[in-house]
Amino acid sequence: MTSQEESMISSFSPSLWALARKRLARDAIGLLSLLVVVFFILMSLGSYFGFLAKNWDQEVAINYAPPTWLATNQESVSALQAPIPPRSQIDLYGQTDPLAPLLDELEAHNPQDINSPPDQQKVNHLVFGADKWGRSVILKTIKGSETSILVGLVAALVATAIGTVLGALSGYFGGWVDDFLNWFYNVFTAIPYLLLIFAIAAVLNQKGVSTIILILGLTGWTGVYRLIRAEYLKHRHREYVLAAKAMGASHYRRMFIHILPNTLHVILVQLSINVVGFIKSEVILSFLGFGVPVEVVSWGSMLNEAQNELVLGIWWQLVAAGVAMALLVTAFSVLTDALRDALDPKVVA
Amino acid sequence: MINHLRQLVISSSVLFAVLVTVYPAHSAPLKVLHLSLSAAETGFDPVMTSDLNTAAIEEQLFEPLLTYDYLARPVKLIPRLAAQMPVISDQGKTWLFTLKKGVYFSPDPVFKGKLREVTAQDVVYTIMRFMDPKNRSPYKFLVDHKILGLNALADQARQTGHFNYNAKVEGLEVVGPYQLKIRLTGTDYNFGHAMAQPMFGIVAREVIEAYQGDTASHPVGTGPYMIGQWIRSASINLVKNPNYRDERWHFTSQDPQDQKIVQAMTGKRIPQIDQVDIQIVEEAQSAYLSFLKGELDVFGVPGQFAPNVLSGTELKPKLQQQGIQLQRLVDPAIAYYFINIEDPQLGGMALSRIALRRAILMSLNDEEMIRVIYKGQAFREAFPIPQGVEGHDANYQSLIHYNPQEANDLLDKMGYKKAKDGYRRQIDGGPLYVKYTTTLTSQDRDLEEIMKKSLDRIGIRFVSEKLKFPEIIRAERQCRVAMRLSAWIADYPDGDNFMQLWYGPHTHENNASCFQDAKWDKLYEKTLALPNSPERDQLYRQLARLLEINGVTKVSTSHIRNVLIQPWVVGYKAHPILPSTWAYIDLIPEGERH
Amino acid sequence: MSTSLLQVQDLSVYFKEAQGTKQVLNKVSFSVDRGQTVALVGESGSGKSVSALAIMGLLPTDLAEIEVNSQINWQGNNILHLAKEQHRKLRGRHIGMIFQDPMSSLNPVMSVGEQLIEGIQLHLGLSARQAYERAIALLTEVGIPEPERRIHAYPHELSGGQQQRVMIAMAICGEPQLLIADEPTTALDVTIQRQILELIKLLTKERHMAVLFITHDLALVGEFADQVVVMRQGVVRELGDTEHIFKEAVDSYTKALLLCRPSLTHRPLHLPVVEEMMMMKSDRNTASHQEERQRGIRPTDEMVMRVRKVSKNFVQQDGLFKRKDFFAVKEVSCDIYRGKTLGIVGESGSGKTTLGLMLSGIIPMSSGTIEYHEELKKLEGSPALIQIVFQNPYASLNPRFTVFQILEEPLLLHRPDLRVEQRAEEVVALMHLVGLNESMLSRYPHEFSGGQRQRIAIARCIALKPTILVCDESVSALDVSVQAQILNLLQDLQDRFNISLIFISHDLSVVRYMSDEIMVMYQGTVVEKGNSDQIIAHPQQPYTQNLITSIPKGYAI
Amino acid sequence: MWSFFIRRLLQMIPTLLGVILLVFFLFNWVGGDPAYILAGKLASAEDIANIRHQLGIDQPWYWQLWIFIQQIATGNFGDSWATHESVAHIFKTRLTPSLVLLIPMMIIETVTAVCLALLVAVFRRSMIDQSLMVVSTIMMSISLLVYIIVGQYLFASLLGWFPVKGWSDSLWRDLTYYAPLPIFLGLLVSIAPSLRLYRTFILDEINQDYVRTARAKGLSESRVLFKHVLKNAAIPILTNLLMGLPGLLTGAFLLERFFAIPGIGREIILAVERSDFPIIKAATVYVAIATMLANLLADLLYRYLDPRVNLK
Repeated sequence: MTSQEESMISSFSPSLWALARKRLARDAIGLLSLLVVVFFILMSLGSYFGFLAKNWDQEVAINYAPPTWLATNQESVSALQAPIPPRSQIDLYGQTDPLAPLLDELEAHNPQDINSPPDQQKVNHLVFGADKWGRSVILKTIKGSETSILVGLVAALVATAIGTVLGALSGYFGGWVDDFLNWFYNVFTAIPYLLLIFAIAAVLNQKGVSTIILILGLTGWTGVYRLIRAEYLKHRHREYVLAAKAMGASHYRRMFIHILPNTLHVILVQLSINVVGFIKSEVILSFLGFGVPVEVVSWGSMLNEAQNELVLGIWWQLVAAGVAMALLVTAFSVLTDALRDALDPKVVA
Repeated sequence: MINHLRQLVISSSVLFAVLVTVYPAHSAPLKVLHLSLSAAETGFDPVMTSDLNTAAIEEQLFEPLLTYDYLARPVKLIPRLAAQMPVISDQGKTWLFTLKKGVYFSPDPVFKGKLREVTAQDVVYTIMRFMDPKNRSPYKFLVDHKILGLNALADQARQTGHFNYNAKVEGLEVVGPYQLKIRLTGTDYNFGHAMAQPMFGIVAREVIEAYQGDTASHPVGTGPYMIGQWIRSASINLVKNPNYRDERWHFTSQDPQDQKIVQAMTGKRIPQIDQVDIQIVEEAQSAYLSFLKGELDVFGVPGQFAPNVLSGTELKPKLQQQGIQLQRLVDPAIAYYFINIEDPQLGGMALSRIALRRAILMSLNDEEMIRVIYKGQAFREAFPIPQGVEGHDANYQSLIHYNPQEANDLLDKMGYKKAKDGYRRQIDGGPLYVKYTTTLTSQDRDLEEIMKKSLDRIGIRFVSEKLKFPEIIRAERQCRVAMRLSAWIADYPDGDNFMQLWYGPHTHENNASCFQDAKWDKLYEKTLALPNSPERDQLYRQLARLLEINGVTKVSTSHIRNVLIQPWVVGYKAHPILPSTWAYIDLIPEGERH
Repeated sequence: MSTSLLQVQDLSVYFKEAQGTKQVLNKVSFSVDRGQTVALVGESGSGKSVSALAIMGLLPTDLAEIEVNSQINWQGNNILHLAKEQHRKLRGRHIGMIFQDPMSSLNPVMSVGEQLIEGIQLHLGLSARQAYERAIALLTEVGIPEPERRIHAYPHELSGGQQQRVMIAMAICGEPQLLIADEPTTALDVTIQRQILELIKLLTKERHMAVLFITHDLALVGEFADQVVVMRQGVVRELGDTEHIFKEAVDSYTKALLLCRPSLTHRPLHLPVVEEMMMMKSDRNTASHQEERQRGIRPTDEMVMRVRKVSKNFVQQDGLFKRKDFFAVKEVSCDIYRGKTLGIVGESGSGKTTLGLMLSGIIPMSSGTIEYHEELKKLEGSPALIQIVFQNPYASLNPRFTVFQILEEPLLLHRPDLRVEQRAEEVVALMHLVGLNESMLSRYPHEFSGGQRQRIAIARCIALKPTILVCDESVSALDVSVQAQILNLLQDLQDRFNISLIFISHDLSVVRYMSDEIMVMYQGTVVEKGNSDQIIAHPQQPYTQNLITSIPKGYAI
Repeated sequence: MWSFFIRRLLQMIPTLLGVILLVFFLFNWVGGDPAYILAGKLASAEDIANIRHQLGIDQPWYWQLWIFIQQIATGNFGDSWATHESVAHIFKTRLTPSLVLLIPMMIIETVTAVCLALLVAVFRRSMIDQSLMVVSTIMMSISLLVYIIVGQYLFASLLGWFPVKGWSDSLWRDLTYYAPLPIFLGLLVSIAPSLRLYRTFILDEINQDYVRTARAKGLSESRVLFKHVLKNAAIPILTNLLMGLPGLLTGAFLLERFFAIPGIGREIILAVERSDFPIIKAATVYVAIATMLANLLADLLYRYLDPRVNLK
């Protein structure tokens, strides 16, 4: 791309955005939801850069410490280790331990080796309760927002990018390109979603958060593809594209400089629909066992932990993760609707 | 609108609930036992059975020659289809079984309406089936290479593609219509346990041949029950076998707590309950709530719900008031950590590697795991043979204790230095991490968390590998699993069933630690020639100690089974080995409960 | 009280918009007497349709607001004060209405009969059987052939003219006293338009029905209307007998409207433009005094493009494996001369647009040859040779580009030697050339009017100084007053750059005005070709003759 | 009409072929080896080789693929490796519970969503519209897992209005006793998106010219809405419904697992856990065919309902 083309791309946006901003500003609910989404994104950024919930994995309370306002004066159950019997008293049944001399030496130097350290003091209630290990549910929810939002956003970007590029090629060129990509699309949509998840998960073979993103991205592109293809089918015969052709604009230029900006509202709306869908899907992936790795926490993993806790009357983790998710997803959906209206080219300012 | 809808749904379901409760009053009061299983059955051909849930149902459909006494603890073998205990001679090499007379198979179209009696030939056929390659029996090992001449027949079948069931086998001699002499290839005092497994329930040849290829859907046995309604993977309904012989409840016990059972049940005809309704419920919450609602009669509480049911070792008062009973018993199983001796990072018998493994095992906090994950429904078990299994040693003291401090010192001393990232490297500076293998389930996620925490304590990097269960087994057999918390449940209550897990020649089979040590193997082989005796016990202790010294294994826990019983269930006693005992209990019919 | 059937008095309507409200009707007053045909004439935005909808009570309640003093009296009663339900009873039974686009105005998933019978039963309370017979009778009356068969047809299975006939049948099925016809012929071809107008005329006479005829085309109403109401921007400019309006119009806007449409008899150098005429205080008739432009090909003219036997066929799937060829354009030959205009005229489906696209190289030809003048051979395939201006100015500009980007693009693509400032200068020059201000460069297409957009589209085309410019229905979507401006602009550009024009239109008078030569097309083939004045004056082919007689003649003829 | 139908059927072949290849390679290369679990706890290497031979997974891949294609052609997928039950029988028995759950759910969902959508379309931009939209957005935002966990605990256990779980072989009892709670919980998540979608369909139609014509005819508002608008909006609604159906078949696995309903989704999870390829392969092929047929049916329906599209 030449610098001029870049300048063209960047210079169309101000008006698109200005227009959208103007329309959005009139939509009170849309604005409120925007604030909520921004709040969550700031929160997850804060957590990502370590300003927030940095010590989320510290076990500060007893297991399942209740929220403060529910706290009873129960004794903190201190989990004292049983004292270790001196090795010398253990019957080796005639066998020799090659490590014995070494351990004797160590124990002679460090008497504290013989007895394990005393348990650290833990509180017996927390602001919004603690999880199974005694970690703060609030901090966990904040930390979880980082993963869930990251997963949702990046996976949505991946899915939307795949869907957009394939849809653009398919709709723009038509002919055998369209036939082939359509075939590919049909194959993908014909396979049951559940099995597709299993299959892709098996291919990717569990590598952590990136796996989840790829599973969601690789299974979620089909909807975008269908819509973008339809948009391109519609636009490629529009007079402005024909005019560009008459002007000698290349395929690339017509596809991405001319048509793409005109499908941007569809792409953006699909993107945010996907974000919402993927944040929710992460819960199901966790349920199926393809969740985040242990050292990471997400809302999906929290809800799955909470599965067995509700019956025990430990509702705080379920509520924290559930409410956080519902709030963000609702705000995002409302924002999507507002965005759809704001970006709709049919509605003249 | 939504509210409206809900009301509609609720009112309609209330209406039908009424209909449903009214309905049974019209028919004769049936005694129906309601139960749940946590995983789907896999079909009811005993020779192909591989899981406990299926075995539990087969225990009621089929009858092996022997069984375990309902009340006796520790468990004791008693005759079932056999008329009396087998006569063992020739240093445990020859076993003479005599069958009960007048034992008939449950009705099936194959018998064309005639009664079909069990004979010794049926036992021979049943045992032969385990060696037929076509049946690919998971419990083949119980007879494999054990019966004279039988393996030759299997080899022949593998070549010809056809198993000759008519062939005479030296080790399976029919002495008379009701007598059978089994000759073993070597001394085996445990052969009786094999013959007590539900998989060895006797089948009829003509039935198996009639349903060739679909035997799993047509179970025909001699057990007290037979299959009624069956919705695959969802619900199985057992009904009384009309051909069941007149068998009376006759168990005795010295335990004063059992006297009530004995009193209530003695002399009653087996079985008392008309139908057993078993539902497959995979989600623990569903099963648990279902029991609380009275939809289930007997229920093993999943560990995670124990705090709701128990205070300490007692049932919560609220449940006690409802008349619910609690029975606690120790599963004849162990959970144990093993480290792969062939693993390039952790394996080898060099002192530094032994120290590394010992340090890793010392970082594991079993107490925390019991408290947080198992909710106290497990206890620290150091010996590889669990309670209730012959060879168990209750006084055995572990060499390896939770002691991260010392583990760290040990690693420092051996030269596993920490790099900038805070994690240790190999002595030569190479990469060091523990690749820990688990499945995708949420329970295993808890174990992963424990493992990660433990390794962090001693500065060793944790790497997780999640595989499906069959994949784990494959990886273990290929000695590719570096470390895992594995579990082993007794196939039969003898220590050998556990100790063989570390036997060198079992590498690539079920010795997942791939521990091959000449000294250990020699000691183990000595135990094989011995019956259950103090001499063998001493050898077992030495074997267990050697596993610890070499850092191969740390036995972690044994689990407590908490069984909840509804007040209307009579005569229930949880059994550690028998997969199901439904024929031995009774119910107060629904109409007579209050 | 007057005896008027309908009397509109001081009707003022406001539309709610994002920023406050906007007045769309300002104290509009007129009346319709029994049996009378009143034409409501005005360009887009004049408020004529809003008036009609207000009478019908069909203005969107959440958007439109009618001022309280307004009155719409139906037989003396103010219907603005009626309850919703009451007003509904008036519709169909007393006032019928037909709309501009019959295709979209009919329910696509209900058969013609269902839609018709529905109305008959509602208004006349007939039984199903009777209603069916009534429907057949009505269809016969509006001139649908084979009504027993067509009554089961779905709207899309009928031609545009037939659809409009069905609409008329539906509108009169309740035997109303007033028929409101909102641009009923605008979407139709001229020949069909004529038939529909004749039908309405006939029906009103037979049924003694009053008609409120809404149109943008003043010439159209001359032959039909008793009264004319001229509207502009929500205000009634002039109102009176048709004769009065056509012969001695007082209002300058009315006069301009009458003159700015090209006629078949005159060809002034420039068409009169509404704005200019309204500015002029004087009363003189500019058009008649203007010099006539001379058209026609002279032997000395230089041929730039020779088109021979050009065809375009599409393959259609027919049956399981069979395919069928469909010729959109069949063996068309023509010559283009430097600085001259070839007019192509034809009704919808005649293949004129396909031909235009092929000539401009946007779609490939199926067969045939196009040869260029020697000097132009090197330009073959280049946009500098031939450019095209499309019909719809709203669709031909990329809505996400600023005007600057739109005009910059051809330069960017084909004159890479230009520096950024040079390019900007060129763009400004182009804007001036088409009569736009450079201050508009940073705006987006949606901020412009239709005429302005067409100017931008033309500026984009001439950026590369093409030899030939194809104008594909380039003025059809514009109001007459704007149309005149664009035609003038095209004339100017042709004069200035000696561009050859290929002017495609369904409007014979516009084509005649612009062209030296005319080619008449029908169903993909050329029917007649020759000097433009000659063809209009002495058409040889019956099709051409029919086309010419269908043109509305205005009151004068 | 027939030529269109046959052409569409022929077009399904390449798609099916793609599905077969994708599934075959995805699961055969990385799907795991069930022999190790089928062999039992104490099997020897020889036993495992025997099992692999019995299952045919020691054959070269092209041979296995060929067998797979043969199985599809004959419709006989053999027996489940885990249970020895015939695959056809498994699907026959699992299909009914899935349908007993899905069909009422779909009907209630559609009827409710269409009624609500009409309501909000009539009162668009009013308080009713906006509040219903916000409520439905919130309902959509909560994970089905949360609905199930909380719903089962609350309605079945604490309040005791429904059974906690279960299934019977009597259709009537399933429908009236076991299915209501899962259906209700499923509806909580599925009504909202349908409502929002149908609302846009109906709004699209309400702004069409023919609605104005119908009003100009003097038709009452309810007739305009139910006769004219709904008839047009029914086209996208019904095609949308039909095309979503096959996906639902496997999509209800959460409900099936928690309420112990022997449906297809639960069976598939079980099969994947057990590496039971005959079931996985059959499930994929069956659902793929169902999807394609549903698409075809949707197309036919679309063409049937919309006279503008002619069948060629």
